[in-house]
Amino acid sequence: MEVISSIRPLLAVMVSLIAACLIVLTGERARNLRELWTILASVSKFIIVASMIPFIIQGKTLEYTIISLAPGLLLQLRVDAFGLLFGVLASTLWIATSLYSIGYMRGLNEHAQTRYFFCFAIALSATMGIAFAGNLLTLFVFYEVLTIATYPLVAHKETPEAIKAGRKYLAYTLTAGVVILLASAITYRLTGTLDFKPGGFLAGHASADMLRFLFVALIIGFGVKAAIMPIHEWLPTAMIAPTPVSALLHAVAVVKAGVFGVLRVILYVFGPGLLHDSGLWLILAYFVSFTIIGAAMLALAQDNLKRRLAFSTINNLAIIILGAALLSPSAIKGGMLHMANHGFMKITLFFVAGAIYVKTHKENVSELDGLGRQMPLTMGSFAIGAMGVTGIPPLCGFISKWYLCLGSLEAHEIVFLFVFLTSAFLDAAFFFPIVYRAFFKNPKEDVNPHFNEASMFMVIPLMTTAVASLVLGIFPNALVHFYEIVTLAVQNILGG
Amino acid sequence: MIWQLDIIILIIVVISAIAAITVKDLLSSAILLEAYSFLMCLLWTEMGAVDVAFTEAAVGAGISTAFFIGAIYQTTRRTKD
Amino acid sequence: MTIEFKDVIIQTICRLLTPPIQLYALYVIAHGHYSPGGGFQGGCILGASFILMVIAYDIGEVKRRMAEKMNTIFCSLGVIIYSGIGAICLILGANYLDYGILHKILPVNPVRARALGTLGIEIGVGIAVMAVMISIFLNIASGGEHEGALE
Amino acid sequence: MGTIEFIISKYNYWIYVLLMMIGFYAMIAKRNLVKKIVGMNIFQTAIILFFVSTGSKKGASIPIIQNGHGDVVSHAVNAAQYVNPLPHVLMLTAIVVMVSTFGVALALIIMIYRKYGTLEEDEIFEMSEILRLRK
Amino acid sequence: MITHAPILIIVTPLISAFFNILIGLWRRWLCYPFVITVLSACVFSSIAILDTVINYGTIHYKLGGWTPPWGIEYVIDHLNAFMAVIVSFISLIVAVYSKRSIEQELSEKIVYFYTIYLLLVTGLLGIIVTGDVFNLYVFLEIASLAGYALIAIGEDRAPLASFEYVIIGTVGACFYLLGVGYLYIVTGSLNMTDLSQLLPNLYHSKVVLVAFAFLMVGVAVKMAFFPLHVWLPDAYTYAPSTVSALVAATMTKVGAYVMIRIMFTLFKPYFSIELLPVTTVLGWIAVVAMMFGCIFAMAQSDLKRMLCYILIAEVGYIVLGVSFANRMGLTGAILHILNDAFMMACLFSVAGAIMYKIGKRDIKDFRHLHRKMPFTMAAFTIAALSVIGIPPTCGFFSKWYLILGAIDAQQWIFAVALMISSLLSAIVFFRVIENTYFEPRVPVHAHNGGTHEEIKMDEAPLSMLIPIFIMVAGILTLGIFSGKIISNVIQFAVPASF
Amino acid sequence: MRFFALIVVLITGTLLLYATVDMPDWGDPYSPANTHVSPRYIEKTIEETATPNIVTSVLADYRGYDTLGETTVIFTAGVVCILLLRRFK
Repeated sequence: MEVISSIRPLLAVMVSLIAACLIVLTGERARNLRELWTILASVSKFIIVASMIPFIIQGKTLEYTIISLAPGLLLQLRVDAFGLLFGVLASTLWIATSLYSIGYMRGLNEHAQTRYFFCFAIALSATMGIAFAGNLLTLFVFYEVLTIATYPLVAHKETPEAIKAGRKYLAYTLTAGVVILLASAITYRLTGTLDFKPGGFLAGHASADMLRFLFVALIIGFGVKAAIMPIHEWLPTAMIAPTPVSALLHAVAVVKAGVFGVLRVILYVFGPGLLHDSGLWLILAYFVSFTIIGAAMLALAQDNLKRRLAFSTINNLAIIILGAALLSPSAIKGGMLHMANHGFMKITLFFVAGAIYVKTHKENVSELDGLGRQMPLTMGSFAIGAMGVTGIPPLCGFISKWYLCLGSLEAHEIVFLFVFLTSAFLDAAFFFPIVYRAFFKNPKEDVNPHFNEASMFMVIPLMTTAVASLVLGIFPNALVHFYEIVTLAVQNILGG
Repeated sequence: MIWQLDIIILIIVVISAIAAITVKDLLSSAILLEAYSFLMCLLWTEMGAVDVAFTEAAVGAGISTAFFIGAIYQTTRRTKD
Repeated sequence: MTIEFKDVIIQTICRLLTPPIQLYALYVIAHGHYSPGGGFQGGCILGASFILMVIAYDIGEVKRRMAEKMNTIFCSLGVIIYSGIGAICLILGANYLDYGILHKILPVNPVRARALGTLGIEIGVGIAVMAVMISIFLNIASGGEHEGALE
Repeated sequence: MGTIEFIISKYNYWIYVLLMMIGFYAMIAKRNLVKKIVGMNIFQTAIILFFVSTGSKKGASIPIIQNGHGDVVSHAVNAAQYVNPLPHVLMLTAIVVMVSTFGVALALIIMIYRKYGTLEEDEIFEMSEILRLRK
Repeated sequence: MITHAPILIIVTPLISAFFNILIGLWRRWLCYPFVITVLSACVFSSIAILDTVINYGTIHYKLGGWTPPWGIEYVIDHLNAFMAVIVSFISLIVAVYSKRSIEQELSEKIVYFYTIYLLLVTGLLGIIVTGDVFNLYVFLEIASLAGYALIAIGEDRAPLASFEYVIIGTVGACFYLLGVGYLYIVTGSLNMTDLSQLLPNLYHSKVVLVAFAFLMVGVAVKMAFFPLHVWLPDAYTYAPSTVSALVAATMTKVGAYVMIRIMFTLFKPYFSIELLPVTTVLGWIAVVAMMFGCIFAMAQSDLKRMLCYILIAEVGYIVLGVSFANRMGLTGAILHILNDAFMMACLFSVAGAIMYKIGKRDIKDFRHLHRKMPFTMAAFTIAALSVIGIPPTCGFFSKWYLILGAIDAQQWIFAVALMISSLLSAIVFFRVIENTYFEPRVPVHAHNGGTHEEIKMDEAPLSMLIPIFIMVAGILTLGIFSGKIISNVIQFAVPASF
Repeated sequence: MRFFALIVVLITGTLLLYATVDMPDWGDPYSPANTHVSPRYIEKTIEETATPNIVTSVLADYRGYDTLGETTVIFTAGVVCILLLRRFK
């Protein structure tokens, strides 16, 4: 594997950091200019990230060392296939989200918009840093930055509930942070390095007990953001945040950062071999299966649309982790693909929820009767997203779920196949009623039946992402070569 | 160094120290402290530390008592313990 | 606080005593090489002579003889003499406070130069201690007002 | 070694410990601020006593060389003849520190008295609460 | 002149303090520029020393030209030089910061204030560079006296707090002096190098044990280590903000430095680690200090008092690092001295700036402050994140090394305690941040953005903001460069036997 | 409070007394304190500093720097008193 030293990863991280500074300096006085910075940064970030794709597909690795902290411990950015997958996902969706945010924030005439865009840009920087982190410490550094940057976003509304949600979010994630810190410190002392290595670097360095402890600590640490079941509580609460935040951060950046961390731990720190030998994978798999089913059940019970989406997110995140935990090639491939695909689909759903809220101030599923006639584009996109998440072909959700099911067969654990299937069934059970209500049910009270969409700033992004999830379903390798990247990553892990 | 003399002075020193912290009048306390310092001077002279004794005589028994009394004039003589 | 009470006897004795006390203080400073004493003790006694004056007369009397500004200047002057002698050693090329090097500017051998350097700093200490003692006493005894007397 | 010799050889230290304890006790237990300072003075003087005791030698004289004018060594000086001067030097410094601390503490006491009109710790706390409430 | 840099770093502020009075009597406004110039010179010479030490190793400077056990010697190794840079730099920054608030609080006595300020810096630097235990005492007293005075000129109960500090501080200094006396009576020496060579034969002597205990207790008072911290909250709360910024950042750190010196230079690590259970005891007390500090900080409504308790917890961190008695732990402790100096100076300066501007320091009164003083509050936030230990601020990196130290020492409880206390400090600081940035609103359906009352930006003066931002920049960059700092300086400061 | 103070004082005192057992006898000319560093001061003061009063020579020359510190302490005290108490009209 060829390693090229390149400044591109750093640029990708810095671009939104610089944008954040510009946003603060511009401030409330010139709002258009401020929004221009956001859009410029998102586009240029995407271009930078996209420019790295060819290198990766050629099997090279890009690397940039920021500074050396200690022997064997660098603050280092390294772009490999898996990291790039996440980076591409986040940077692509940021463009959509920034457009959408502008529409949303202006539509509601929100307060403290400068702070909002500032924190958003910082959060994106951190996400990019997480994606490109070359070792556990770098990952942790950006992980904590992400935590702090998203806290004001969660508490953005500044109502007592929002502040409480912010507190809860902080309590969960900071606690997770220190657990990760302890675990990575121990790992560093055991191995003398923290650099991610496809296939893991921990093998042969620790006793079985220590391995178990480290595994639990790291999974819990990253699992908080990935909302694994007993420690998921913050995510539904955090849905109080403005919708773009829920969309990008709680469907893509934050929770995916958690999942990304878990996958890094499973595949690049411990490695499939070690996990398989120690049998830890099975425990994790069962645990996650519980989350899958449990979250889906809970989603059924939610009336608030965003809360329902949140539980669906928890469900899907667990599916991704389960894919990785099964350790078979197809399962890993499916998990990684699902990470990307789920991002596109879930962001569509959140965008829709936001658009509905901006237009009608409705938040609950039971109020959506007949909305399809008022907002056909929006609700149509919702239907696409919902079908995708459920896993109906030809949407992209199908591909990833197919690989996941295949993977569970490869792993010779039929029980997880049933988990996947049950989950898909439950997905259908909690999504289709919404679609049905919107399109086929007559509203109880008088609703404006005419065509009345939210602003174009909102509709275009949500339709784009809906279309994208369709395109990705048909051509999994379209545009940004997701499929190829994933295949490469799996090859590296299992071959390495 | 005559230890009998020494021990007598030491005992007086201890007594004046205890008196200085127990007496209920700050002015008396100042004077007792002066006595304490002065007895210390004797002790040190007798141990051969003439310079220290000289300094203590000038400072402990002289200047700092003056400070002390000045401060008492500025504040109060009263004390509860 | 104004003075109500003036004792002629005390004042006269104080007036008579002050010059010998000051002379003795100077002796203590200067003779510190050969007998107990030195800058600090001498400075204290010098200061005490002024304190005696405060007790016998009032603060105004002392301030007439030693203005407050003058006193403050003396405070720092004394220490400047000390550290200045050290700095001169530094400038002459030796380590700080290495008086031996002073023989370059004094017509004596290095060992004698050390004794002279010692004398110099004793004088500095004496001045500083005297001024500081007066200053502390005046401040404490008058509560910072610098007027009136002890009754 | 007999008991008497033992006592003689150490009593100086014991007395200094006693003095130190008296001073220390006054510093932490007395409620009057001036008494605390008195205790401080006793404490510091006790330490000086200890240091001076470390430098004493049986049968030695004060640390001033006899007939020693000029820089010519008139006779060989035997260290055992003179008391150890180093502790004395240290203690000169300690005395100066003592009087300086004393002065500063008295200045503080005057400030406190101006503000609260009393020097008793408990009364001061009461007064400060009253002043705070008044604000 | 570079050979004389070790003494210049002390003598420059010392002589300037004397001249400062004369200058002040002549033209009062000259004091401030004079002090800034002097302290800049100090920073410059301390950096020169650090550079020399890095390139040529330990510097020995014989004062008065006398060879060590007889004369006083300055021994400057990596640890001293590092500390000197920290102290001189922080004091320069705080001096720049002091201009406006001192003019406001002490218009008459600026001259004397700056004189004492310079003397305090001199005292602290003197403690750092000296290689003689008694000389250390003398400078300790200079620093303490100056500290008492600077604290006493504060507001409200400042004189009383200062008096308490005088009493406890004197006990500490006396204990230190007693320790020195006990060492002297069995060795006859006062020089640190000499003592460290003489002491190993006497490690089983009761005198040495007691001396060690007394030295440690004396130093613990000065660094406000847990059971002996009682003077600190009052003193630093009521002190003028400039002063609390300076003393909080430097005084306790210098105490910690002296403790490291005593434990690992004066006594050999063998004594402090193996012969006595010192490190275990220290570790447990440090854990208690951390918890105590954080929990008490939570209970405070006064910002400065809250910071005081945080400071107590931070001292706990440093001591905990020392108590691990291994390379990583000590590295963390020394790094934390640096980081904490910056963090505390920044936090206290921010508190001062707030008080200067709005005259209040109760956390409840901070609402909307981020709109009135956005830069100040941004600085506060960053410094607070650093205290909590969020990367990439510097606080995280020292915490990282502390945890590595705990792991190396196999002290799992201490590692967990480190984390719990960092979570507790997160609660402490996010309470303030929440209070400042978020205004709990009534949940209204239609958001009424822009209708809340307009609050005009009213920032602290530039003479305050610039120093604050220099410190913020320090907080952000020191962490990143911690690797370089460790590989160039700190790893040599740690005893070689670790 | 008094009881607590008494305990602290007693502990301190006991520690100090405990240590005196190992101390050299009072006035012992051969104790380390009297033999390690100080003999040089006594024997060389005349030829090195021309000052018969050993205390002065040590104070102002051998350990002159301590004395500078000492003078600074007293200077500090003076300035402190002015800073704290002096009221300028």
